[in-house]
Amino acid sequence: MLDTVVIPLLKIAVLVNAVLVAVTFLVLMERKVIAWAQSRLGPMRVGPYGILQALADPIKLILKEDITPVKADRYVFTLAPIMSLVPALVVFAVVPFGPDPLYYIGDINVGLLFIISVTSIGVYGIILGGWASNSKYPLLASLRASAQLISYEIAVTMTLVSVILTTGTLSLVGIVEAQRESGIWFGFIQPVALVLVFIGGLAETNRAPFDLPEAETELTGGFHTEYSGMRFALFFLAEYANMIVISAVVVLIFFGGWLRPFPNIAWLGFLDLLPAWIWFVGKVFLFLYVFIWIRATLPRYRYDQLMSLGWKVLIPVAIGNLVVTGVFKVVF
Amino acid sequence: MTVPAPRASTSQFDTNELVINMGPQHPSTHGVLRVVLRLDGERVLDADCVIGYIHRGVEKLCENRDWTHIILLTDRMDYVAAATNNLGYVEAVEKLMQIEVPRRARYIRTILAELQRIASHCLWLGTHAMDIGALTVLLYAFREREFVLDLFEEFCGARLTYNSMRVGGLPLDIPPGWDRKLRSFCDLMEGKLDDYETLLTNNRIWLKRTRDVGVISGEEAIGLGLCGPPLRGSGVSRDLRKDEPNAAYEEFDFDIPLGTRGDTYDRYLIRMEEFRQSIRIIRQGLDGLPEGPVMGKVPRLLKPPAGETYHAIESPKGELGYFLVSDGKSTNPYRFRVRPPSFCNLQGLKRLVRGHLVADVVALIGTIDIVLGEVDR
Amino acid sequence: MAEALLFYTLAALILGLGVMVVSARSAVHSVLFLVVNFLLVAVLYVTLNAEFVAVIQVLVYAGGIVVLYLFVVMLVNLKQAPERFSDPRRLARSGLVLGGVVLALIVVVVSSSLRAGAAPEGTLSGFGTPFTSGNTEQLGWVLYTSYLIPFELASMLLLVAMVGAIVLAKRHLGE
Amino acid sequence: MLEITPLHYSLLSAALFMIGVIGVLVRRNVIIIFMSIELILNAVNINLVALSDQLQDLAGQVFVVFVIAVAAAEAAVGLGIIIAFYRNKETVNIDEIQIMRW
Amino acid sequence: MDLIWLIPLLPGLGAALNGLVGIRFFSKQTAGLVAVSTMAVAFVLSVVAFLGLLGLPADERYHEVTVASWIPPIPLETANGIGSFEVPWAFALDPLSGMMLLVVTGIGLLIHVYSVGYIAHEPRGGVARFFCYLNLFCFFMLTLVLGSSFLVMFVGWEGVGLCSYLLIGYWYRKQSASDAGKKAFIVNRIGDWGFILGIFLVFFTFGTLDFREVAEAAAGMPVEVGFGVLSLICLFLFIGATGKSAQIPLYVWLPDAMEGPTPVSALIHAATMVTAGVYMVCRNAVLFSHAPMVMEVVAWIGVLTAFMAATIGLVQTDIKRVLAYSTVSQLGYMFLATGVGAFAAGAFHLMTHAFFKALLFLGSGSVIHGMNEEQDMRRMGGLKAYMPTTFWTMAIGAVAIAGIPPLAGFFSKDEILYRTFLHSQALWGIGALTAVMTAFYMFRLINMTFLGRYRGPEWGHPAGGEAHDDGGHGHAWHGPHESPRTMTAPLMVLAVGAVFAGFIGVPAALGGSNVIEHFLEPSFTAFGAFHAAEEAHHLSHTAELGLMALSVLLAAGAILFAYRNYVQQPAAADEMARTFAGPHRVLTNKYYVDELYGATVVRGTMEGANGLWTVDQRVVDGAVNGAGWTTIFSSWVSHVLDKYVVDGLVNLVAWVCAEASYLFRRAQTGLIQNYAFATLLGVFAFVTWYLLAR
Repeated sequence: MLDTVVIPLLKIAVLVNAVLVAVTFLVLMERKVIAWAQSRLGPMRVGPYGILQALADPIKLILKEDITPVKADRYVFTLAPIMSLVPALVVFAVVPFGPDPLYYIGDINVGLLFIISVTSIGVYGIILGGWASNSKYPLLASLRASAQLISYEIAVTMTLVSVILTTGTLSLVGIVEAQRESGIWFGFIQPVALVLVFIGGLAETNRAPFDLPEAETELTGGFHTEYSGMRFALFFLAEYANMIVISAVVVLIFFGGWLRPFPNIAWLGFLDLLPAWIWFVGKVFLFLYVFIWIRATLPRYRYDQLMSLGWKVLIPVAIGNLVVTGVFKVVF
Repeated sequence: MTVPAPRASTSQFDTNELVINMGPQHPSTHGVLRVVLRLDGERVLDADCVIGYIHRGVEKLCENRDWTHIILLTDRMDYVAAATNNLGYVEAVEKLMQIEVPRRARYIRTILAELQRIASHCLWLGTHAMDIGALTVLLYAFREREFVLDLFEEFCGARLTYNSMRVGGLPLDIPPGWDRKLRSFCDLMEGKLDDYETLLTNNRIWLKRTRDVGVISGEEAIGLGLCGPPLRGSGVSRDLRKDEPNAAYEEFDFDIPLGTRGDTYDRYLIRMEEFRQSIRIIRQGLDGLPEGPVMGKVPRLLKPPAGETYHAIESPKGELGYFLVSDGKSTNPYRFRVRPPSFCNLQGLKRLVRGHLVADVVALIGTIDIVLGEVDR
Repeated sequence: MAEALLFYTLAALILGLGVMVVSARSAVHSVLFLVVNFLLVAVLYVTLNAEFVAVIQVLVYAGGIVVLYLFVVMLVNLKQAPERFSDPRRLARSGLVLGGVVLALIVVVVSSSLRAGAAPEGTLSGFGTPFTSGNTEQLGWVLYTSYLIPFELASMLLLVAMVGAIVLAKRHLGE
Repeated sequence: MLEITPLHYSLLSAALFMIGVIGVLVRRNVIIIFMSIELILNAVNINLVALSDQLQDLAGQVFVVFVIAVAAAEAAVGLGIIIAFYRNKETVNIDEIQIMRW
Repeated sequence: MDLIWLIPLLPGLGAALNGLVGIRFFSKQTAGLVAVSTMAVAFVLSVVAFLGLLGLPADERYHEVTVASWIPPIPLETANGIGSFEVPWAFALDPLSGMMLLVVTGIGLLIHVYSVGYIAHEPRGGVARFFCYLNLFCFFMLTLVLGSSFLVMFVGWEGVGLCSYLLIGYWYRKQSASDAGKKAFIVNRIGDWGFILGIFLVFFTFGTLDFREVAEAAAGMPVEVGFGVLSLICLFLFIGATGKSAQIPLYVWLPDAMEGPTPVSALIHAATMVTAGVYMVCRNAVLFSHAPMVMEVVAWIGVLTAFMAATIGLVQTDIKRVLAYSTVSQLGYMFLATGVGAFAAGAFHLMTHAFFKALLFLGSGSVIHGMNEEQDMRRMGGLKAYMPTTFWTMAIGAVAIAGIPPLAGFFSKDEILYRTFLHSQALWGIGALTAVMTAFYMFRLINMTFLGRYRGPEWGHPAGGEAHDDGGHGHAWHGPHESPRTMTAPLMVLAVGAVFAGFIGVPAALGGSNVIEHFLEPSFTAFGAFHAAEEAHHLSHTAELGLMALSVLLAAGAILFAYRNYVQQPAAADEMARTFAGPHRVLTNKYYVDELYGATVVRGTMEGANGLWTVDQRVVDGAVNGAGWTTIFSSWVSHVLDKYVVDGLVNLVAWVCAEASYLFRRAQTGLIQNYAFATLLGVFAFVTWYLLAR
């Protein structure tokens, strides 16, 4: 009973809270990083260097009035943010933070597929949110978002297939272990796949330069235009949680998960003094930094350009990568 | 959301056409412009601009002020380029009254106008880039604009609405040390321009978003009455600083950049080059700044002889013209009329956006560089 | 015990959601119930040691097909459901059907339990691919060996369906 | 009762199947009818998976994969037809889709 | 010799090149070069082939080359049961065709060269067009000559007719030219009608169309005393020949054909095409010699044509028309020769005539060219001073045609007259008279043109003839002048030919061996009887010499008479014309033959057509309309029946079905759900049955 119910429940509670806290600090990090990139200071008032802004933001959002437009479909309007956030959190069930079973909730043998499939559920939140608002801009944005998510999902899945081909397993623990055994992170074996997954990840999380669904200069905020208060916060949380998920996936698959750099070089063993989960979280935040960095730098794609990039560049390249990987697999 | 535009198809089931309302509360319409878009999916079939949300009746107000008080009303039209507004007005009055302006004053006016051009273009660059999604450029550009505002503040005490010129010259000479600061700003600005260009000019996404977007030929641009960078972007060499020199422009050496394709990217490149040309003019002005008074001989009470005049200058946004009628009796203008460049350029929007996507609309509003205060007056 | 609890809970939810799908007034709500229904069916698959199928169920059904439904519903976007006027004959017919359902179920239950002892032993198909939990690899083997040709045919079917859907839904140039 | 046998799954499957059939028979919105068809297919899938587990034979799961593929194809083409039809008639009421009778 | 198929092909290629590419792209020089070079190569090949032929023994001089199978065997009914109609595309070389080959390619080559100069004033595309036609003509003519069967020959025959039409109408903007072209084409059609009937009959009679096989078969048949099938064949063929070779009654097109460019007149209407009829008759010598009755007709037609044309020629003033009538007259001579059985003499005359008539035509072309398109002899005179080469060469030609020894015409003409004398004195008389007139009008031509006083227009200003101003080129005319070298060189070559060509046929009476006759003989044999019979009444050499001397004397007298009339006392001619006003008018109007044809044939056709039209309008249409009314009425009746009786029945059946099916139709609601419901019920029923029955 303890092992099958209590411990997992505890882990889930800890993990969900950790993710949510991470998200709030991620928001702070984004504000700070972009501010620095733009030669500003960012939040400075709440706490030293604005650190407590991470708490102030959620409190503000919780306290705000939660408006439901009159013409909205109120059930769906309420459900949409939940459907957006839940898959983002569910994914963490299979994300291993370290080699030990203590560090993950479950290691299922179709872990990678699980992540792909669950994140694909997240699109409902966006579509329904846009539709339920019964407003034109959110509707346009949600149509854009769903088309974008589905398109890029294909590219990402195609790319991940070539990774699966290399490892021979769908289990995320298995993938990291495979990297330890081969002594090299897959990011160096599959650089094309790394780039593709990262670009696809940017698109799937609606991050710049693919942030069309929430392009505030075009669509005044996208699908969550009509949302406010906590329901808006849930969308917000979902987006940032998704960023963490994508970063985690990239790290697990391409950057050795919890492994230290150069796991095959013995004299670097002192790096193992840091716990595995620190390595993992550190790498994840590194990628999150890259996300933010890109947002600070690049302009935004246009919808048609985004679609043609997805369908005409990423998917063909992913297929090509898959074929090349297959050929290598067979030949060597 | 009320939609006044006629619906081409009355059926609410029609999936082909969607009418959406961009603005007046929209982050990318640069104020309170309202654009009613008829969409086919994401493609714009037609666009109608609805203006007048900040109409204050400036022209009518001016007809009830005396000639000197009008200057501070002109500040409020293109409020991001108040100095050029002043310049155009005072020169128009000087033309009407045939007042000789001291050379030093003309030099300083030129410097101020070009400085104002830098400030205005900074604002344009930042907002245009942000409309297309490049956030950082906005803050960079505003950072540099801040320097300009500081300089203006030091010169005339105001940061936005300067009221910086007078009929017959300038109210004040430049403060001591101001020219040195201006010079260092010029050096600084040149470096920052390279920064902007690094971020944008060869950026693939920027190119994709601006190349071949909103293409307009020279003939069409003339036909629509476009002026300023949108006109020059289509390869029409029309710049009043060269064509009808005012202030001290005929004594300066500068180039007029011209576009070839007439698309958004060309207009971007032109404005970037205008930054550099402005810096060049400012430097020449500082180098050759003559000594002498900054205010000419002007009567206490301005009372131009009966008559009318039209005087236009090249403001940062294009041809800014003032049409003044004096009855010769009162101390107010009988008629005060402005030809605002933003208003004329905005007429091109309908033509530019047709056939493009919604996302291009904001890019195109950005590229024609409007200020609603000037459009509505 | 736990297994039975899980099963009955899932079964109740699945059936309940199925009824909601069929009876929901708004098409969008219907789609939503359908998604949840599919997710629960996926959970059911997991209890039946079919993780791969479960994931595919989520990925393809919930993540793909139903999104398509949602798209179409939003595109068609009817303010009122078409059933705004009632049809007594239809209700009568529905009653008849429901009666038939109950009858059929009773017949099935009775006949099955009567012959429960006579259930066939061993494998039915003769392919004889026993499996353990975590059988994705085995499934792959079966799919790419015994069922290679049907698999390829399915891929062709999907291709054809894709082309057909594009042709059907594409707005023709003249319009 | 507490032991879950394939019969339970079969009953669940049959019930879901019947719900789907009722949906097909009584709803007028073509899209909901299509969704009911998906329910029917799912009912079949439940049966297949349950028996696959019971008989320790992967063929059942293989067929589920095929069913899903066919369902995807059916949804794509069917919804394409609905869209095309809706463009012409501006309705998705199945009672009005009867121009070919007699 | 196996390459003889190349000989027609080469000009064909040239024609294709000039026609398809040249009209648009070739310069004048290129077009001329293409045409001349193909002809030159063809000529060289012909010479080679001819030499090869000479190398063979006399009785083996026959070589056939099958290029391709043309018409596959088709079973057709003939007099001897079902025959196989099979025609290969085959060329045959034998002495007769060999001689013709040389004539056609040789003279053709010269005329091509001449044309380069003559046509130089035409626009660029026109030059290529001209050479295209000219080459095409050579292609068809050579096909005609070399064809080993009637059908291949017929292809050439029709082809040259087409080219003749095209070339006569070369200046198609000129009404008279295009009319003349049409006239030639239509008149030729009449002859072709005869020819093709002859071909049908040949096939029907012999079951083959190959000349050699026909000849062998005919040789096996007895000479017809009366009018049999062979006679019919020959008559038909001869009708064809009269058309092509401008004999009574179908000669009228040839004088009009002079509207074409002069080289065309020289090549087609003097040297080659018009002799095709003669050639064809010679080809079928065996057939003809088995039909003496037709031979008689041929002889008389020939001699009458010769006489009539010569008389007309006496008074013509258009230089080319004189030559045209002279040609008709000479062709009459040739037919006279064939008619009396002297095929070799006919062919010989054909050859010599080709030389001197081509020479004369080209000379006249040169004159016309020099006189700025002036054709009326009355406006010439004294041109000897301006164009000496033309004068001398033409004088040689005139002497040759007049029959003054030792020039070519003397030998061939005297051979014909001698043979005619053997056959019939009456024919001889007319023939001799014609010869005298020939000498007179030829020298009338020479005298009026070259001698005496210049009567032409002043030069230095544009001058045009009354009928041919549009032929002028608008540039200032600087007086009569000699033609360019490309034109005079062929004249000289032909003059040499006109002088010496006769020597291959010097008769035995003059110590010669009549080479040509012996050479050609194999072409006319496959027979012996006729020849032997002809040998029987052979005159002595003395008599033969006497006849020769007589004709020479008469010719010389005529020449002198002409000289007196047109050079010494120009007024004498007019006086004569006044004295014999009636005949003169008749002759000037060419015996009113054109008018006669116009009044009879043409008008008759028109009237007939009108009559037929009236009949059509009144009778046929009336009948048709009547039928129409009848139909309408009957269909109305039928309609009533159909509507109320037949349809009633059908509708009754349908109604019964519809009523009967009302019940079942209710099931076909078009509502999918109803169908699904029915399906479901069916499934239930089936499952229940299955479970219970198990």
